[in-house]
Amino acid sequence: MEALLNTGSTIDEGRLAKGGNKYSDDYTKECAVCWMCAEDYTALGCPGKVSVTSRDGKHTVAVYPKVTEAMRSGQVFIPRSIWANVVVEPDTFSTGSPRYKGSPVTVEPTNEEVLSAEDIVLKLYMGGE
Amino acid sequence: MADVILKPTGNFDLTVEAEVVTPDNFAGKSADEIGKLLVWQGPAEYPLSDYFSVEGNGGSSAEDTTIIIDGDIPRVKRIGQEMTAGKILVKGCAGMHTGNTMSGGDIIVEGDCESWAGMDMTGGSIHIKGNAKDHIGCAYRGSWKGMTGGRITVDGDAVSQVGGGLAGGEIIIGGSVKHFCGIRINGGLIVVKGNAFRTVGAEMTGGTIVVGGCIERFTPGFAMEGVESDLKFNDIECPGEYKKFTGDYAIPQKGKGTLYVSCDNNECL
Amino acid sequence: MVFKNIICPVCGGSCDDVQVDLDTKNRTIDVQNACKMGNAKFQEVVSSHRILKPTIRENGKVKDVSWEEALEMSADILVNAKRPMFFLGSETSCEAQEVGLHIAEYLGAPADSNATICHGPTVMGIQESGMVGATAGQAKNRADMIVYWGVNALESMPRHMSKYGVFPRGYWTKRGRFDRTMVTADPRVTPTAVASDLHLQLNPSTDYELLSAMFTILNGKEPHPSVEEITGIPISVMKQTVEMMKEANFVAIYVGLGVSSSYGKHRNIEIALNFVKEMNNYTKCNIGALRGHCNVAGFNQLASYLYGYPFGLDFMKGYPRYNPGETTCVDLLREKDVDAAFIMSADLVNHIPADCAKYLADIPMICLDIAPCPSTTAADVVLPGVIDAMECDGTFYRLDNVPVYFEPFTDSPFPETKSNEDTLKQLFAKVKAKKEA
Amino acid sequence: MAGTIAIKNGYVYDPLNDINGEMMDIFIKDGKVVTELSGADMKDVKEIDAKGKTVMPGGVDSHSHVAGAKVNVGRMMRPEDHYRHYQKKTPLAHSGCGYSVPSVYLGGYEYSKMGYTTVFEAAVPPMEARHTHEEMRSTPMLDMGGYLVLGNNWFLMRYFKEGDLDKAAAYISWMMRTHKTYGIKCVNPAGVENWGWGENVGALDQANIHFEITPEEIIKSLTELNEKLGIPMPVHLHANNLGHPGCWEITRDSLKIPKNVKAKPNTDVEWAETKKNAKRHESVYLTHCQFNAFGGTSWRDFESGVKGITDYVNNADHVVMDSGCIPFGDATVMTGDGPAIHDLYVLTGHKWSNTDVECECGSGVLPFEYLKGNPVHSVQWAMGLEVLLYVKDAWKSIMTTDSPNGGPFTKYPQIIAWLMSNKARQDTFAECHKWAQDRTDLGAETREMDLFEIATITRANPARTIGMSYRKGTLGLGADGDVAIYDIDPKSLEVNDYESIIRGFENAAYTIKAGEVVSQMGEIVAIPEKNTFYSDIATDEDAEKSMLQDVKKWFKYYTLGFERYPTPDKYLANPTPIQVNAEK
Repeated sequence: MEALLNTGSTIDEGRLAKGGNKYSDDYTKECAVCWMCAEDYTALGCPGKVSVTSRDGKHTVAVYPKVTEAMRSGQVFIPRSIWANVVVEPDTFSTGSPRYKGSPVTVEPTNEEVLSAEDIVLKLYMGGE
Repeated sequence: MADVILKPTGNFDLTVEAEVVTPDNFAGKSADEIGKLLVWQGPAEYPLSDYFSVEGNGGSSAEDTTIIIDGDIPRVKRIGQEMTAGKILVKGCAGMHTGNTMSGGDIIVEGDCESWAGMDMTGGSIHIKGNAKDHIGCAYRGSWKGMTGGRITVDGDAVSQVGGGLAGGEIIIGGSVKHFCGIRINGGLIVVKGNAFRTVGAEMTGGTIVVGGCIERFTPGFAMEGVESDLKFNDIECPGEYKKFTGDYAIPQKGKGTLYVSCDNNECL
Repeated sequence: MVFKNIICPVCGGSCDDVQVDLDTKNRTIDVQNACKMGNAKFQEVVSSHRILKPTIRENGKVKDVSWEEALEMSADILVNAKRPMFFLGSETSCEAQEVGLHIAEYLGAPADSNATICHGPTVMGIQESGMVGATAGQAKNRADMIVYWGVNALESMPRHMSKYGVFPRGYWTKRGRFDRTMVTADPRVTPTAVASDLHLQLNPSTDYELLSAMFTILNGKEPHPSVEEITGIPISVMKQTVEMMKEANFVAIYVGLGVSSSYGKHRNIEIALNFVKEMNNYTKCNIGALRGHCNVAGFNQLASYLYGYPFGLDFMKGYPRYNPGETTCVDLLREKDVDAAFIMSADLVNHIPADCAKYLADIPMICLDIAPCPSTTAADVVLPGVIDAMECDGTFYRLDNVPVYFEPFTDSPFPETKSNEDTLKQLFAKVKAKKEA
Repeated sequence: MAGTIAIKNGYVYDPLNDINGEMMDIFIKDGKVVTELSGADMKDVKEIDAKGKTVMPGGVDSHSHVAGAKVNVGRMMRPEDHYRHYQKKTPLAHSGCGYSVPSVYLGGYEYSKMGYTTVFEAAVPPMEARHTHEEMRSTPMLDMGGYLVLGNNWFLMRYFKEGDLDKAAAYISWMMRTHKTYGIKCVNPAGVENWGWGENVGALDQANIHFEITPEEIIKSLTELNEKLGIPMPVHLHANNLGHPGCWEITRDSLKIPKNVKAKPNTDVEWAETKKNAKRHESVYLTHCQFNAFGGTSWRDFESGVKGITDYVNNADHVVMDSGCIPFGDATVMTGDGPAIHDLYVLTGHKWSNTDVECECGSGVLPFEYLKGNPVHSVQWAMGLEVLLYVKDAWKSIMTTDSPNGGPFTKYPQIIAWLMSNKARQDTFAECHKWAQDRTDLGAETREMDLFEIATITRANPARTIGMSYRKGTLGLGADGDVAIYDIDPKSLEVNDYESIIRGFENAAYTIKAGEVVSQMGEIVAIPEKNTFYSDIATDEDAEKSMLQDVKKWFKYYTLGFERYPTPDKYLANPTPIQVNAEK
């Protein structure tokens, strides 16, 4: 499924990040989550986990889906966090600011493990160090 | 006519700023002297010869000097900045700020070109045969008046902010553009032969924009005036039928610009 | 012991009414008046995960080192790099950021801060339009219409609505919420949108078109009908919104990252600012940005008065230059145009796209922070941070650019340093000594 | 020896000591002017040969906008002002950029290069005082201070309305101490509060919304309280209706309001020796007269209204004013007068920033370019010079550009050239729109100021006006060892060659601060210590106590807590309180 990715704060994302708990399970549960509407979720086959992939196919991240009325079809939301930023487009259109709102992504069901924030750094960014 | 041939040989792991590479600076210098001119990489200056082999001497004047860059230099910035005459031929891709504030002479880039080519330029020409990125022929940050003369031609696509604040001269894009093409222009001409994504002519107070392809999202503050066909702006011809709009009425400034969009490709407008 | 009027160092709201009861014996802290985020941050003073020792990474292994060793290695990284990048984060004081800017200037390096990945485009919009704004109290005392555009205030700045925006009882708004109309523009049905009188649920990344159409209406013209399909908002609703604004006595508009971070970026802000300027011909109308990071406004102020530009500075040629997209951290990392990095009080690895984060992890990186996070994990040197507004004094700039002087209620846990400013001064001395040796 | 220096054989201009170009030596020891140096001192003293050069006290700017929130708004919103105008770092000096709104380091260096050593920031919004002080602290080379904006302050308006002047006095002195400021600034009295609702006031007797107080009442009360408190400087008044054709009348009428207020500055300081009375006798200091002196009734019949004001000032003893000259070119207008800048936005459609400050004041900022070909601008250029040339007694006027409103302070040398050389003026007339000739009388004015008068309007009088002549603006015994030495030989000076005047004043041969050479021919050679002056007014404890009760009660209308309101000492570079004695 192709979608536009929106990212932003949620109060618990803020609470956990500001409290220095980015490596806690709570943080993963709050942020490694892709919000979508019921219609889109059903179309995906109601998966237990989804992979979100940048449109160029370069980066992908596994997260838990969350069904909510806050979203419209074709739009997904991941709380501002490392999971979201794995797939945010790095081009800034010469503004310095990447596309935190409206990055084109592909969402698919997945069996991949949802990584913790620490594992994303270690496995995706530091080459498994 | 004297040709100076620069062949990239150096380490471009960090970008290099080479505003010194202009016919004006090369004129009257031997290949050796040219090699000793300084360019920036990080906070230090190094001789040009650390990055390029130099072949051939400069001409007696800028006008008589042609610089040929034999290779891709996407990480070399400011080639041709402030040049007044002569010619630069890049036989590959060029970096940011190519031909920035130039007032005369010609630059040809055979490959792609990074952002900000022709910023604030007042004369001369830049011809990019590949694609270009953002801010082509645009005003510097915060300024409402950018390019005032000369011509920029891009055979391929350009991305965003083409010709921002254009006050004179022409920009011709052979391919397509994305956002804010002709933002706040107050003079001059922009022709886009391909498509535009959105916000064409936003905040314009003068000048002319022609879009030959389809505009996906039309700028709201424009009003239809009629249909004209086979447009001609001196040597620039735009055949076919065009819907003529004026705007941007979204802003209170009195002046309004003219936006032509192809009838064939924009039936719904 | 109880301390009053403590400043909260979490978001740009800079709440100055926090009450703290610190029990140093049992290492507990009780916090009154702060929001969920603020409360969590105050717990850091006594938390078990606090970074208390400097570490370095050697052959892939992380080990504890002395402050002296950590500072030495940091200085080595900075001096040996050809083009180190400074990211002077917003979760610390202007005083610390100032020293960071001085080091960057000294080394001819680029220096950036959170604005670049936050309200940088807002500042760029101001550079195109100017901004008609006010300190927060103007809206509190006068505003009868509040617009949250592209911002979920309830979750990003939880006390904004109660302290500054919607609920406070001001001089001419004695009944608080009842004296105000509240409008939200957001593609998502956020809690803020739910709390509003009117929700403009526009399509994502169509802020420019919607504002431009409303501006056209304000100027007495009919917007092009295609704008309804583009934005998903009927022209009649746009007209109604413009009318509501004109009829209000005092309109306060708050913009968030929904405007500055979506497609269009600074141009979205630019049209919003222009709209507000013109709205002042009809009624009083102000606009302001909800600045999420603690002292992100402070870096903009500081860098502007010291060096002329609000963020994304590059001292490469010995004087400040500024060009977002070229001198800003995301672009420098994406283009691999730096070869080392100093990250202070900001979890940059967490906040930037993968390509940039990956490169940042590749190059030598120094990270000054208080708690483990992706940036400290990827760092080669970790310097423990002192918590501003709790353990040392200094200055933050609030969301409305009012400077606030904060004082500590306890001391730095480190005998080696009093504050991040102090740490940076020590580092600068080492850098100078090495460079001039 | 630091701070000890001998300046030999220069032509000295020290107006407060009636020294008019006499060739003499100036000695400075430990940072202060002395009559002579002992033989021991002379052994390792730095000696400067000033033969054939002009020697003046260090320049004093009593009205400039160089630090604070609105200046920084100007910097932040104008990258286009900066990118071509920059200075590289040196082993000693920081880098910087900005033409009309330079960054603080650059601003300090540029002032110093022109021979200035003291600059006062003319508008400090109380709630933003910490910011202003931060910037002043970072501004090198200059001793500084700031004027507190009080003309639309809620607390004062309420006290004035209630007629409680004692509490008002207590409030002012508390505020000066709380925010470490020096004097009172009054901007568009009663009008800026109305701007909180998008309105203004248009007449001296027009009461504003809600507070129901008139500009006249505010001017009267503030000027009276200023003297009651013994504040070193007169109230710095930015009159109503600024920038509107015909505003000269309301300006003149505003000046009449405090005509019977007797100046009573009362400070505990040691005064440098001067022949002239170095104390002020004025009760009002009109700021940027040019912008307040517009004639005509519309832009169509716009003309100079300067004569109307200078005629009044020439016959009054209680007024001193600064000019607000227009040197043409790029400027950034910035003022506490929010509605005035809104009017400029309506006129120009340009970038416009506004910041209203809760319960206190406001400000507006807008980029501006003065063009010789523009009829109104050309008249304004002539008006700024009229202000200085029509006031007969140079002790009533001060040269400013209201930097950066009329143009940046770096254009001062150009203004001096116009004042000293009729040819310079005539040559500019030839390039100007004809309105400059037709709508002003400057063309017929033949007065050419001499170096003594220039020294008066650029150091002696600004220092005297603001009560700083006890140590600044003079080379009398005991004064600060601040000296500017210009490469101008008064004996061979030919004013028709006005370019030489510009060159001479642009880069002082030497700028000496507290006896140390700090810049030399445009080079910064030392970064001296600096002082920040503020008025520490002794007040009645009881009055202060009951006033503070009110203030705390009303403080709920702020968004900042009372405890967090003050400006601590740490924001000041060498905080230097001046003990001020209020009338008991």
